[in-house]
Amino acid sequence: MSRWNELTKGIIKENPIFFIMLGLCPTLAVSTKVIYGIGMGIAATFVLIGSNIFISLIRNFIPDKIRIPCYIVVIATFVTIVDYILNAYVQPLHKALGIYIPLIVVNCIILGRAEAYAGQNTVLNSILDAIGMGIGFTLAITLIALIREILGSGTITLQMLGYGWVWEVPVKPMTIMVLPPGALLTIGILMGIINHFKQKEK
Amino acid sequence: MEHYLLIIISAALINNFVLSQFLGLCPFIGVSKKMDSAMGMGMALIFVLTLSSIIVYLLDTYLLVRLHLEFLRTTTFILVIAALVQLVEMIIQKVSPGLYHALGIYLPLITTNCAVLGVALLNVSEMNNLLESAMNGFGAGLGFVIALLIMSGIRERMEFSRIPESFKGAPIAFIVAGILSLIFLCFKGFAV
Amino acid sequence: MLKTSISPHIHSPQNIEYAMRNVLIAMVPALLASVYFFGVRALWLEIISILTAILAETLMQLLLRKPVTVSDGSAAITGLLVAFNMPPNIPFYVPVVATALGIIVVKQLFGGLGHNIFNPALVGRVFVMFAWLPEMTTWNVPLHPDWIRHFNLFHINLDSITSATPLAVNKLQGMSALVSQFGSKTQLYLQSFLGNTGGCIGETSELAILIGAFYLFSRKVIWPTVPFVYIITVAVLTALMGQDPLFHILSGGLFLGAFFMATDYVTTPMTLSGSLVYAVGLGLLTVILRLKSGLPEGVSFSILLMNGLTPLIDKLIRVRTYGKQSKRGRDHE
Amino acid sequence: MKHIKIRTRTFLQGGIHPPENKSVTYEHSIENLPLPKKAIIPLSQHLGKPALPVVKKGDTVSEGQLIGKKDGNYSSHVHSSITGKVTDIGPYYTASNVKSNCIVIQLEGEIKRMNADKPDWSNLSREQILQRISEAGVVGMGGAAFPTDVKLNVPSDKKVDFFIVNGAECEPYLTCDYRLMMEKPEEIVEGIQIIKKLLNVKKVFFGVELNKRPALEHIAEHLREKDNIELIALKVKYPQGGEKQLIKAILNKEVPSGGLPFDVGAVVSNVATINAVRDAVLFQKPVIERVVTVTGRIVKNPGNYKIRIGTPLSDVIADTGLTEEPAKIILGGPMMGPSVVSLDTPVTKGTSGILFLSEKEEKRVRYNAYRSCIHCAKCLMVCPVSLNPCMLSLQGEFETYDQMTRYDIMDCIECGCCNYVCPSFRPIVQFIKLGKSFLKKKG
Amino acid sequence: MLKFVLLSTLSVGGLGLLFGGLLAYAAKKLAVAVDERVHDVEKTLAGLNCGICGYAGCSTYAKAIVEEKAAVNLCAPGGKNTVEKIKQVLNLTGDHSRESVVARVRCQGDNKTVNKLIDYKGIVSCSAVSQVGGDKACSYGCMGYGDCENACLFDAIHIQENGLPLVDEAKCTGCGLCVKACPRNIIEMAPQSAYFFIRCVSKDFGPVVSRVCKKGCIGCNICAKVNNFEGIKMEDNLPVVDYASFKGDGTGAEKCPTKVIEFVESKFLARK
Repeated sequence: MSRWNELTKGIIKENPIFFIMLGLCPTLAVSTKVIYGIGMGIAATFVLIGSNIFISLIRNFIPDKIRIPCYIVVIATFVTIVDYILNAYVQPLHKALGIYIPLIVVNCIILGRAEAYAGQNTVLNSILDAIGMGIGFTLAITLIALIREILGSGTITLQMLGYGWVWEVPVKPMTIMVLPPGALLTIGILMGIINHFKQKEK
Repeated sequence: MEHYLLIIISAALINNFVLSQFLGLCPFIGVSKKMDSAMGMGMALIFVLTLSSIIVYLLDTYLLVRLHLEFLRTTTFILVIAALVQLVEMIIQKVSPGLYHALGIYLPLITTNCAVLGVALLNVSEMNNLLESAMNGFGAGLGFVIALLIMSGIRERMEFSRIPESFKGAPIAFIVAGILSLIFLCFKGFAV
Repeated sequence: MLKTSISPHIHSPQNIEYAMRNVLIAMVPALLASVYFFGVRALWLEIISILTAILAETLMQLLLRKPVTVSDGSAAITGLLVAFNMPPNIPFYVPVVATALGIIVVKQLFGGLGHNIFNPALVGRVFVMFAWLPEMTTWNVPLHPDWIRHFNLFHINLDSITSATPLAVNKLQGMSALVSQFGSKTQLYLQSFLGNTGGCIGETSELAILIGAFYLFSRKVIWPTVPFVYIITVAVLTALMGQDPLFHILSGGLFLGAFFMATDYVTTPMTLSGSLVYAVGLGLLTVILRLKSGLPEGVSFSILLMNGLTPLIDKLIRVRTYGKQSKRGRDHE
Repeated sequence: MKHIKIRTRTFLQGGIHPPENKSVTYEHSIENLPLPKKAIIPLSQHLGKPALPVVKKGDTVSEGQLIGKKDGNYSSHVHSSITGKVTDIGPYYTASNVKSNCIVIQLEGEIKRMNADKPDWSNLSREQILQRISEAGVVGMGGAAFPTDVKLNVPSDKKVDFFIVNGAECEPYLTCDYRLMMEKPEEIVEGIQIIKKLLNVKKVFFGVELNKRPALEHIAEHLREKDNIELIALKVKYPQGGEKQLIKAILNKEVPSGGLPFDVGAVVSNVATINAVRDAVLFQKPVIERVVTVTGRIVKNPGNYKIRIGTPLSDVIADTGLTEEPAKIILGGPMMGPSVVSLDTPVTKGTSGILFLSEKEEKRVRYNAYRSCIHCAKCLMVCPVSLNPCMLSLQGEFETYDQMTRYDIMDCIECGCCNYVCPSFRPIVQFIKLGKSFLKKKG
Repeated sequence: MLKFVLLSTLSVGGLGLLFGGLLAYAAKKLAVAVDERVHDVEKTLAGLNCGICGYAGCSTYAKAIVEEKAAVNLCAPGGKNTVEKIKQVLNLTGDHSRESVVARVRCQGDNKTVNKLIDYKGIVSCSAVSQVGGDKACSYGCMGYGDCENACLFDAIHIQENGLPLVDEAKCTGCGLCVKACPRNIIEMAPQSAYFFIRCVSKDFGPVVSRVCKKGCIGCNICAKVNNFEGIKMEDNLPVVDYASFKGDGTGAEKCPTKVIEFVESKFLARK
């Protein structure tokens, strides 16, 4: 298995959201604006990389029985770090993401990669895996956010702390799309369409 | 009294944890295939949510805040919840096998259920007192049960539907959840 | 060559097409009333919705490689029901989106006619309601009957005054404001019954809906149990809550909902006792939503919520089989 | 109606009113059909084990001679219906549409006439009566073909209080029982006396549907006060002729699930069976012929014919004539009778009618293009045993047969009411039959 | 600062110690016996208790795999590795101890050979059509509605254009599901090494068979005679081959007047 493969598999082939269906809660909750989606993606990727490195480093020292609690502690530490960094430097994002930042702890992607990958592989591979998965997660969440924001607010927001741009899209915004039902319907239909192409491939 | 009732209704219907806050979505999609397991899961969740809300409140007020260790909240909460759930599971398994088969087997699912941590964190951020925390936890569990039961009923019926192949399973479940969430929007602005 | 099949070898002439055709016929009085009160624009809304429904169903069935069954009329019913649930001055894209969503997502993705869990028209309506709340809550008073003299099929602008629906007035200002608006209580009842009030185009005229409903009863397409239990429950509960029961049953979408949407075959319980539970639940929810929630009207939501509960009701409420001791059968073997 | 008090009753749950179409043969009195040139006599015309052949190929048999011996208790004797030569013993299509062993007899030789003296049966013992019924090979002639001697031989631990005569004939088109009641009331009443003695019951109910009012009045004239036979007029409703529904209608009792009528102290018999019992007990005459309604809009000479058992359908068609090619031929009534695949299919003891449907009539049933269930619940309303045919058909469609027991599939009587009303033309009965056979195979 | 670090370490450590100890104690005190295999399977799962499999947690799913034969590919976080591991644990990779069998279709009555006798209306499946006696002229032969194809979990049997099923021997695992599914018992399980097959199941007499099917067995019993009834005998107008004891060569197949018998020469030679 090549290193390249390790990196890219998470982006499409094993995309955590659409194909493995992990880590849905934050995906749906914060995908009201594109920038929130990207922010969440980066935060999760950071935690993913950090915890994957750490866990693959200590994987030989943890007793098998209590590995999950140990992983959780490691992840929780990284999550707290992210939480505080965001609060310090990107306050609007921190406010928008709210409790979904600490909830990264129980995001199945991170625990899942820790258990299924980092706990059994070398540090380098784990980093590549984490980056790939992180990018996949970020892409998926951004895609959903893009759809929801265009339909729901008629804008594409790539602006944070005064940097970046906001595009106006000439559609009549449907408020419902930025409300919870919009998120669920969007991901349902998206998943169905992706499934359709996946089945066609076979 | 009305205040507490409002907290329960708010957590159960208006801000339903699954349908409007997406907390606990994975088991919601996973365990809602059969009504029996939905019921067991729901009951177990009500129990754990109420219990963990109380324990976490105590932990937060008497340890973390006293010692000014608020930054440890995430870490300690998840640790305590995980341990608590496992303990409860073991106790039930030993004390009452019948109850264990009805509820206990769903307990492991709850550890990594974001609803539990979510309620704990929300309680802290909203500065609820002990009773309010417990009620909030109970209400959240109740809301989860309601949503899960409706969902499981619908999915049992969808077993006999000609759903397009690519929409079978999770996609159609999300669409149903979306429609349910749409319906639950009617409880917004509810006044007792 | 001899033909063969399993018995029975004769069949009742009532098939899906029969039922759907009769429902469409039964909706004609309400359609006429809507045009009478809200002008040509109402007619165009209805035509556009029906066309969207038929188009969406055909496209979706072609896309899913299923036999195209628009001719059974169920799509047309959905389209018409969506139109009935629109305010008169709504932009035309709103019913189009609502109908398309109802047909494509709520009906065809669930497997088509018979497999949908929720009423497609109502989901479409509720969806657009939260999508374009301002448009969906702007109501017009009915036109002066004189408009028919200047009849013009393409006069689609509705230039009458906007006003709140009676239910909204009742919720915000109380019953006395309504009575003074209409002159007397009798006038209020009478105008509500005839349909000369603000509201969705198809729901205001209770008289027209009743005519259609009795046609359906006489054709044995629907049974009167659910609608009447529903309406009676609403009356009793509103009376208990200190409201005017007659006003509550005559205003809003209660009749349209009770007779045309709560009686939908697909989304309602099957057993008699189940449908009683369903009807009482509908009444309860409607009254709670009307009086306690932030919305003035709750018929659509109560029907949808009870649609969601229907599989549970069907599973839990069973009839005792001939020759069996207990009702539950061997459910928990 | 003189001294006889007639009460009108029916069962409440379910039931349908299909077009009766009895007028086609309503006024046609019973006629004899010519003897067939070849009789194909199935060894299994009854519920239970097939009879064992006691003749060989090439044997000469006479009319009424025993050719198939019953195999065990749940079986029945089979007799030759014509005089002739056995030409073949082998698999042929029978009414149940599976090939099963039949004895083929070619018509040959003289026919002996039976003596017509009326003997006295009153000093026969219970065992003797049962023996004669058994030897004559009498089975239920309403359609189910349950061996009558087994039915009337009620176990000693069960108490039978009522004997119910089934003159409901609820199936559309059929009039053979009606004609029998019109033309042989005395014989039927005598048959009832025999069975009354056999079962030792005090009370007999005679149920006739109101669309056969002349028969009701005709029978009433032949009843005497001391017979203790109560005539019951039944409101017209299908499937009132079903045992369970008739008991519900007349006694307002329910046969427990999986049980038999004598569990509620009742025994039910069809009028044609009673007539056959009388012939068997009085004259020791085996069942070699029966009254069959040959009907349908395309039949040239529809009517009620006395047809020999084993007469192939092609012979019947040759004698009664058809105006056009039949699209479907049904043995029995249109609601429960099977449609045949071959014109060689013989008339058996359980064949109450032969119905010919034209292309146009057949087209109204569209099981080949059935659609999704729309949950209209009409089937629930018409089901006479309060089942949920909707769920059963869905489970059949999605092949989740093992869940079907939850919906009491085994209690289905396959009357076809649900199927008749289904607006989606779903073959519900077929789904249920498939489910039943799957579950039986599984055990 | 040091005090702060110390405090946090102590509290997390203390909590960890407390609960760790409690759990360890509980695990000893409250232990409940579990099937070893369940334990092994559980170890291979991802252990997240995420519930995506639809079961209540990993141990429940493991139990379901072992006891209820749940599908092994439901653990999404574990992915393909887990599936392989479970298969190893359960030894599902294949059992080669006895001679494997493959499904054999015993009918040659394709759509051209056997005519439709009747026009059937109703559920389209073999078991349903056989309820009304079948729609083809032969009442023993294949109806071609594909119950066997639907029953096969391995994609190994397919109805061809001529209306007869064809077994893909490479894919067939010999599970026998198609045999159970066929309402007319046309499919049989024959040893892989068998080479002499009677491809007809009609119990009708010769004339009846030849009237409906040109490729059906007329019960002439030549094949049995040729082989001196060794390993082949006649039952109900049909030859029955006992694959274990049958030693004959292809003469029987050659002599068959309606060419009902399939003789696989390569297998015959291989066996020799």
